[in-house]
Amino acid sequence: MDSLTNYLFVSASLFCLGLYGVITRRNAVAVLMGVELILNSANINFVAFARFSGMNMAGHVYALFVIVLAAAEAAVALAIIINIFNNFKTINVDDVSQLRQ
Amino acid sequence: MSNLNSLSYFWPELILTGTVLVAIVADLFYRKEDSFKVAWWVLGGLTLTMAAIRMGGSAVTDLFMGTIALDPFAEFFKVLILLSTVLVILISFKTDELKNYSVGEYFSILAIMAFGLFLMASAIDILMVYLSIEIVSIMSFFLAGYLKKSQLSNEAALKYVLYGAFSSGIMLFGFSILFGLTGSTKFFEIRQALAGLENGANLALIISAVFILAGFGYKISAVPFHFWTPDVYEGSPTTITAYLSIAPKAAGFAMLIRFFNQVMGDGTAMINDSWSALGGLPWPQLMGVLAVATMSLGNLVAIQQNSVKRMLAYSSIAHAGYMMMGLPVMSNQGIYGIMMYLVMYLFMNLGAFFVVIYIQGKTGGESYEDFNGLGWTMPFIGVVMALFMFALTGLPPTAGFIGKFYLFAAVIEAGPQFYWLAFFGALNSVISLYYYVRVVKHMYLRGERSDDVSMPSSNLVTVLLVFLAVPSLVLGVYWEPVANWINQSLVLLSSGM
Amino acid sequence: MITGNIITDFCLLILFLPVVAFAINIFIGKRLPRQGDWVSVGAILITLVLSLSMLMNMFMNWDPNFSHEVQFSWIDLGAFKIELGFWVDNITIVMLVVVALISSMTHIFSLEYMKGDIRYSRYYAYLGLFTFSMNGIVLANNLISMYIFWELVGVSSYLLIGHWFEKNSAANAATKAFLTNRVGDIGFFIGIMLMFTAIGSFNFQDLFSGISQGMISGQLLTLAGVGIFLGAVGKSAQFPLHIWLPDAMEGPTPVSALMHAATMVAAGVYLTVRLFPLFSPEALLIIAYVGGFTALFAATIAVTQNDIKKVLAYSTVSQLGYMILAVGVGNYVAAFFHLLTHAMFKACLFFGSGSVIHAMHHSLHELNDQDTDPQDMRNMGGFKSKLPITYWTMTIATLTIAGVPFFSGFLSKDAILAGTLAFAKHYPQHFLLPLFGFGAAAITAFYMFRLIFMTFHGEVKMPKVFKGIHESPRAMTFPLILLSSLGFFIFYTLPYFNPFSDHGWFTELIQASDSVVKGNPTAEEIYEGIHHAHYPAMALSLLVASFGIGMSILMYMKKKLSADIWAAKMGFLYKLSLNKYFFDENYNRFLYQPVLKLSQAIAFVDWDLYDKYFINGFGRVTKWLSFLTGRIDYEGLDQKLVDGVGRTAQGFGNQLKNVQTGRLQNYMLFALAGVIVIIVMQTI
Amino acid sequence: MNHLLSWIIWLPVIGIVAVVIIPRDKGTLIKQVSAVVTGVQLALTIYLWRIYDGSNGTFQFMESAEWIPSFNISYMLGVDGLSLPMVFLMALLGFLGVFVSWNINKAVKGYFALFLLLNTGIMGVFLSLDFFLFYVFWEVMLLPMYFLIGMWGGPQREYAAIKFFLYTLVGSVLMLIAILALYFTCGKTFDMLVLMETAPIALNGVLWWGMSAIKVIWTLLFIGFAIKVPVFPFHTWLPLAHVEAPTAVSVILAGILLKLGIYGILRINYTMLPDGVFWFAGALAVLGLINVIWGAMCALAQTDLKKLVAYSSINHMGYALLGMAAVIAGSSMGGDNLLAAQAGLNGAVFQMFNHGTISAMLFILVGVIYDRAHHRDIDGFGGLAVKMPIYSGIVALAFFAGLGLPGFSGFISEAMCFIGAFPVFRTIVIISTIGILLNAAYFLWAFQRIFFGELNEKYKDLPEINRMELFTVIPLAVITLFLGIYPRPFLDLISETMNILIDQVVSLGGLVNLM
Amino acid sequence: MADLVFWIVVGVTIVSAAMVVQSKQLLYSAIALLFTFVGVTGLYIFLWADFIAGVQVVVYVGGILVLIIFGIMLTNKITSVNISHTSVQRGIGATVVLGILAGIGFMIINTPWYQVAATEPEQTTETIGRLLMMDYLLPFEVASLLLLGALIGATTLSRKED
Repeated sequence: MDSLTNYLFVSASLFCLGLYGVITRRNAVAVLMGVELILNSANINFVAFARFSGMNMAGHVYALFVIVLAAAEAAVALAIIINIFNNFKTINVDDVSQLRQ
Repeated sequence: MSNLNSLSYFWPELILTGTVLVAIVADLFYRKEDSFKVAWWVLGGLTLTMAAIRMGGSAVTDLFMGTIALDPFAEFFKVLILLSTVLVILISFKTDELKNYSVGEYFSILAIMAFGLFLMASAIDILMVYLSIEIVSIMSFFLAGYLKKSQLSNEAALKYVLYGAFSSGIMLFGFSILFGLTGSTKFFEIRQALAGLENGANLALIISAVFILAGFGYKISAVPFHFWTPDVYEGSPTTITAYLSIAPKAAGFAMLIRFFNQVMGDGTAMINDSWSALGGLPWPQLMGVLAVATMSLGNLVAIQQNSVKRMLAYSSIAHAGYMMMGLPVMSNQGIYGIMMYLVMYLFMNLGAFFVVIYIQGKTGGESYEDFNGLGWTMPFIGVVMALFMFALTGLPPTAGFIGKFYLFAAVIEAGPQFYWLAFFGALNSVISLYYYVRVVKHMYLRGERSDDVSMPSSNLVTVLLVFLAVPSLVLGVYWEPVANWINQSLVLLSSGM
Repeated sequence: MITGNIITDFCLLILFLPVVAFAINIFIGKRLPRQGDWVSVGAILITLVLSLSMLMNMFMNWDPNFSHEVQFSWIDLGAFKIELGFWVDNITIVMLVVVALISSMTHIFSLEYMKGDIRYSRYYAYLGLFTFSMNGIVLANNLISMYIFWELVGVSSYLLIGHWFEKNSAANAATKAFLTNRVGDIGFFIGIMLMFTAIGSFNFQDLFSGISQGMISGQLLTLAGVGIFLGAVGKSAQFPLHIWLPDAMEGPTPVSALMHAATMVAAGVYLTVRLFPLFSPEALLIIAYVGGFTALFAATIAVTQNDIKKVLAYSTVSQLGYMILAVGVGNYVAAFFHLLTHAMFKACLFFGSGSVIHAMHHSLHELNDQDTDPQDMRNMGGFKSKLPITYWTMTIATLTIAGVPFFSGFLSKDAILAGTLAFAKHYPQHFLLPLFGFGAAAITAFYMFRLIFMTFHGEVKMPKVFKGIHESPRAMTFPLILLSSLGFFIFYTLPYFNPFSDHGWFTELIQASDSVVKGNPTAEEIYEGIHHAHYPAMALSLLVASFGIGMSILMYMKKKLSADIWAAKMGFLYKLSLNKYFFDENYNRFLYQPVLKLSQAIAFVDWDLYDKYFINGFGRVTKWLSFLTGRIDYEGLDQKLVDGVGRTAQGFGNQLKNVQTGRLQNYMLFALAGVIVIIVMQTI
Repeated sequence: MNHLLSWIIWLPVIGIVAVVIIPRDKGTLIKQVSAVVTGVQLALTIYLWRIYDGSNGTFQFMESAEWIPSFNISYMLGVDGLSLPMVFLMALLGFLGVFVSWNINKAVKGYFALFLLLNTGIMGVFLSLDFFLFYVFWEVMLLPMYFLIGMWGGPQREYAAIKFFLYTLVGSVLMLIAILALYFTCGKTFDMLVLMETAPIALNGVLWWGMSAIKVIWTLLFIGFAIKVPVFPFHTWLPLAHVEAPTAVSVILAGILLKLGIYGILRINYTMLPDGVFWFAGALAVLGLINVIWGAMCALAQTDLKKLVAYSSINHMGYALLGMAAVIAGSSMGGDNLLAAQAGLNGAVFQMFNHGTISAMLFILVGVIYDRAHHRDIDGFGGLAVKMPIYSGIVALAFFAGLGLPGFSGFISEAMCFIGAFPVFRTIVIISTIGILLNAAYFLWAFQRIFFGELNEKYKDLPEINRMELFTVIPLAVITLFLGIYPRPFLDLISETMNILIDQVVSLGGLVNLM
Repeated sequence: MADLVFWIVVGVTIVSAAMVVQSKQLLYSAIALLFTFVGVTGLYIFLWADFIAGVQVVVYVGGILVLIIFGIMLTNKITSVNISHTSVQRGIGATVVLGILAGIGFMIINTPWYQVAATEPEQTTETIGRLLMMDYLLPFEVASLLLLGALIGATTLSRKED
């Protein structure tokens, strides 16, 4: 267990699962969840690298910032999603894409 | 430099922060109808910021324990960012899209975004890079979705946010690998560590660099990370589209140059004429391919648009592609070209967008047909729009030509192995002629001379257009001052201090 | 005595007076009294006087080797220089007189003939232009000015043939004449270039000396000679470029007399005469065959023509062929002699035919008859009584052309035939050349008398018309009389008086010079040969002439032999001859039409294929690419393919679809794929 | 006057300012102002012609000023025997063009402003000695041309305008690449005089992708210029643009714009890439041949008179190309035949000038008939010579000049081109002499169909050519005739410059075989 | 023992992450996401990152996840919890992602990672705090501006315009 590569593989799996979620999910919230997985995977990397390079705490700080920004981003994203729903729930649109019609 | 000492070099940003706060507070005191008055506060703050930048001298140092750089290069981009922000704020006075909204926050957010862009231009720490990109992105999301009642705007915001989160996630993963390889977040330490890496780390280096490139590419909308661009550009308020097509792009280029020069390059740029890529990786050719792909795609898709706004959106991708031509040659001349192009592009592109905004207000549309006969009914608008179009095409004697000229010059100077790049660049400017001239065609060749001639309704419009048009033309004839300015700005902080 | 500078001045005057008249008439002619004809007539008469005085001078200062050259620098680029100028020798002077004389006669004749024409002043202007150009050719001392005036002659011919351009046939004939001439001119020009490239000068004397120094020789010289000769083929209507001359008869008859009989068409002969020294033996042989063949070939066509002018036209072609033949066999003095005599009698014949046509025209006009062709000999007959002067002068001219002794034609023709005979004697393999010559002589005698008989003898074909026929006014008969009287041998043999020998001032003053090409016989050798062949040739020529005249008398005067039956007997040949060997038809079918078709095809390729598909193809490909890129960029890979079923089953009616992102995933997928591609590219 | 050349270039800009200021309902005043401005410009060029020292073929009346020192760009002007005739021609056609445009009534202001701008652009190209300046002027021409064709043109004007624009832009961007390549390989300067000295040496032996740099630059430049000439296969913009453009613009197009291509090749390719001349001369001759024959054949098939004249331009430019190719005759490879080189090069330049006057005349005349009959279908007329004797006379004159009749200047130049090229490209020249015949064929055939035959009843009331139109044609006719009879004034003016040019090509080029 | 726990944590993380991206029910995805977050927290603990682990629990589980569930609820009728959602381009998506995974895996194995042995610190919070106040002061302050901006933006967006 005390091997860097183990953590890296976990993080890589998370990263890829996140990517997979992002590119396959049609629901915006689900896409957002995928993004969270990606961010988590990056964080695992940061923390793992910090741990195995002599407790380089810069990695921890980085992870901390990522978590904070992830929260902010999630909030913003959800605000936008909810806003869309609020504004248009009564409008019956067949497809979301008004753009590029 | 230590945090405390750094403060005295940090005046522009501090003023900008103050501006944000003042704007937010001021907004509380205005009723909705008067909310645009916030803009004056912001404008005032931006002016002060500009003054602070000009007074700041030309020190070259790092600030705040090596998180951001203070150098003429950053200063150059800050000036560009400020200029475009000011212009966009002024243009925003004249747009109809924001009429039904309270716009106090709009201006505050613009100011925050400008702040983020400042940081992008000067970040020398991967944490700072990530943070500044996120500030700019998040503010852009809001601005793109500012028209809450417009479905297009909402969609734009949604797509933007998801795409933005996605690409910043990938970039972050790249950063994490880079961190793992080097154990540091600071550019110069990273470079030193990278220089000492074994060959076996090359794959990791490549993967991390490409992932990071995804984040930067997303900001400058380079192929294949450009997909969000057209949707967002079309859905956003046109003022924001104009802004997005310039300021973040400029900052993105600043960041890209800095990163690839200081981290992935040998870090000796701005001393020698050219630098080499780290580990002898074939970055230049790859960048060239991306540049060609970007400009070609932007142009090709722009051709088939029926809306001038969408056309401009796609063509802004193409312009990013032109600017990217300056990257692969890895020389001062290349960066010089990019900077020159950005200056020229600022005026002509903002001008074109402003005309579109104006026409939207007049005719309620933004398709080519809405421009029919415009040259006859609104001669002033027609002339300046034609000028902007020819400038964007890159025909002499307009500013656009000078931009292209310097880029081509950089590519050619780099030697025959890059001639193909110049060739494609040239070919693309021919293609772009087709759709730019289409606007001119609709303005002049369609429609008849009419006696019902109207001039712009307000002086601000006239003044702004003149302010944008005059440089678009004059800089095409005499640009020595700009050239000198860029020459002086071509100094990057090149090692930790 | 006229000395150098005065000769130069005279030549300048002779050259430029007509062009001044041209300028005056073209710009203000219509506003002058009498529409300015007096300007032209005056100018040409002065020219005539000047030329005659030069001729007199030539006689006074008996000098066979007289030569006078002046030139000025026209183009001077350092190395590349062109100098234009005059070269006056006895040939020039004689030719100047011929041109001036015939031209003056034409001017005078036209006073009546063209009276009342709608473009009267322009007609005179063009005559002036022509005289100018012709004199230019005569005086030229170098190839370039020769070529310049050569072309200008073509233009004036174009303008005059097309004088009545309302008639499509005239317009066609004009264009045809110019273009056919240009074909020859191309050869001429190539010849000039070959010469210039080798020798570096255009001047005749330089060319001669250059060739004698061997700066150009062998095949190249032959080629150059043939090229230059091609110019003569065009202008002198030699086979196969003869087709324009008969058509040129669409022009006013005086014009035909002046240009298409006496002077312009003779320019080709004049050219070969002038440049005789530079032709290589091979080139001369080609010249001889072309000339000989043309002489016979055109004669066979003339036999069956019914249009009075067409007969004369083909006769002209035939006679020109004679001259060319003479040049080809080296007897170029004879060629020039024939040129001289031919100018006189053929001009006379044309004026005569003009007189007849004029009379016919008036008569028909009074009858208000638009349909009858005034030039068709089948409508004539018995005009002898009505047009006595015309008849007698034309008869004299006919006798001249037929080669009857005591007339000049006999002398000149005899000289040519003697030359061919001598040539064939020396080179037996070229026995065809004298055959051409004698055959043509026989046929010429035949058809010329046929013309006279059909027109002036026999029964009256159209009595009504006949009634209205009147002799032409004095302005027209005067040239006839003058020119016909110049058909007597005496004018050419003075100071000697021997009707059977051409020995006289002409042969003494105009002496053959040696060819500068190695391998050609010297003038002396040629002269010797001719001298020996003189009597046999004379005998033979008398024989064939009398045979031709006899046949003609039998057939058309005595009607002992029926022309129709003979025509029927000859059948195919008759048809060939009547239709001019179908040259026009075949040219049209195998040359003009294919070229036109080709041009249309090329234009089609250029505009409807190359431009439309290839050039615009770039645009189209760009658009197509743009569409394709747009598709990929918009739609991504077709979602139906990737995940079609699930989407259609579940995609609709979902509350959340507003928040669904659709193609966004495609974009991201592409971006990811791009990342992979880039990584792979970087790693490899 | 110290800044004579600047005055010549910028005078029209003063005119533009005046035209823009004048209220738009005063159309006649605008026209008069334009006439005065171009008239003064013409007077200046005549003065320039008179004081130009023909015995000294180098650049004269040079002006030089700093412009963008950081990129070694300067404002540098000069005139020599190559540019002087073109400058004169432009001034003349610009002046006459104003009168040709006298009946323009749609947006007079814009028209004349653009027309004057075009004038400036073209003058600038001919007079600039700084490569950058040259390029800027080169492109500046495009804009007014686009508008002039697109706004005042015929039914297909939009298509014609954009096609012209795209076509020529392709050429000019390639040219830009070449210019920059020259700049960086030859000592970072745009100064043409310096480049003429350094480029032949600096590029010697430089290989790019295993190919000689000279070839690469030559090709890029050549395509740029060839499109303007236009050399087959880059010619298809021309018929369209000519047909759709208003008369005065066709006049400028045919009279001047086409010459820019050859001017560029002579001024730049020949002086800076003399080795390339030797490499390319054969191809140039072949292209000339193709232009001659192809243009003539296409012209022969046309039914639209203006298109016919347009194709005749392609045909005529072919002769000039042949003449240009002759320059290699002057080298030891070409047999030290200075004669031929002089004849060819002078002939080519003379041909440029002559085609300028002759085709201008032709287009004006086509415009005259189009104004009256409102169509240009050759077969749609007939017998007009009866109704319009003066007009038909002048057309005849122009046609004869066009078909290279001696007595008109076109003959001399064509003959010189042929004579010059003959020693080196014998077969090609012999084949291309067919062009002489085809020339005559298409012109005369067209003439016959329009003016001969019975009068088409439709046109029995067609008015004769008027004084204004006559005024525009006669100067051109006089020049054509005068130079046709006595070409020395012209040739003496250019020959020294041509000698310098030949010397440049022959002494610096052809020394090595290009890779 | 520790190994077993480690692998269990890893298993939970990855399996639940797979469920997040696979589940047809949006709410199930959200719940699976909870387990992922918890798993990641576990990993942080194994990595001696106690502070980060704490923040992870508080912010992710307590904040972001709740936010997401709110989002799901708000955008759907609260009564129907059974929200199905679809996926697109699974096949090709999986291919691409597997490619990336292979690439990263290859990289992980082959790269000579920079490793330095270290002892477990008492706690990380203090060091992190010092770093934040010293080396990363500017990002720290800037982040506050970002949050301010996000706040303003989010309220602007959610505010009902009148």
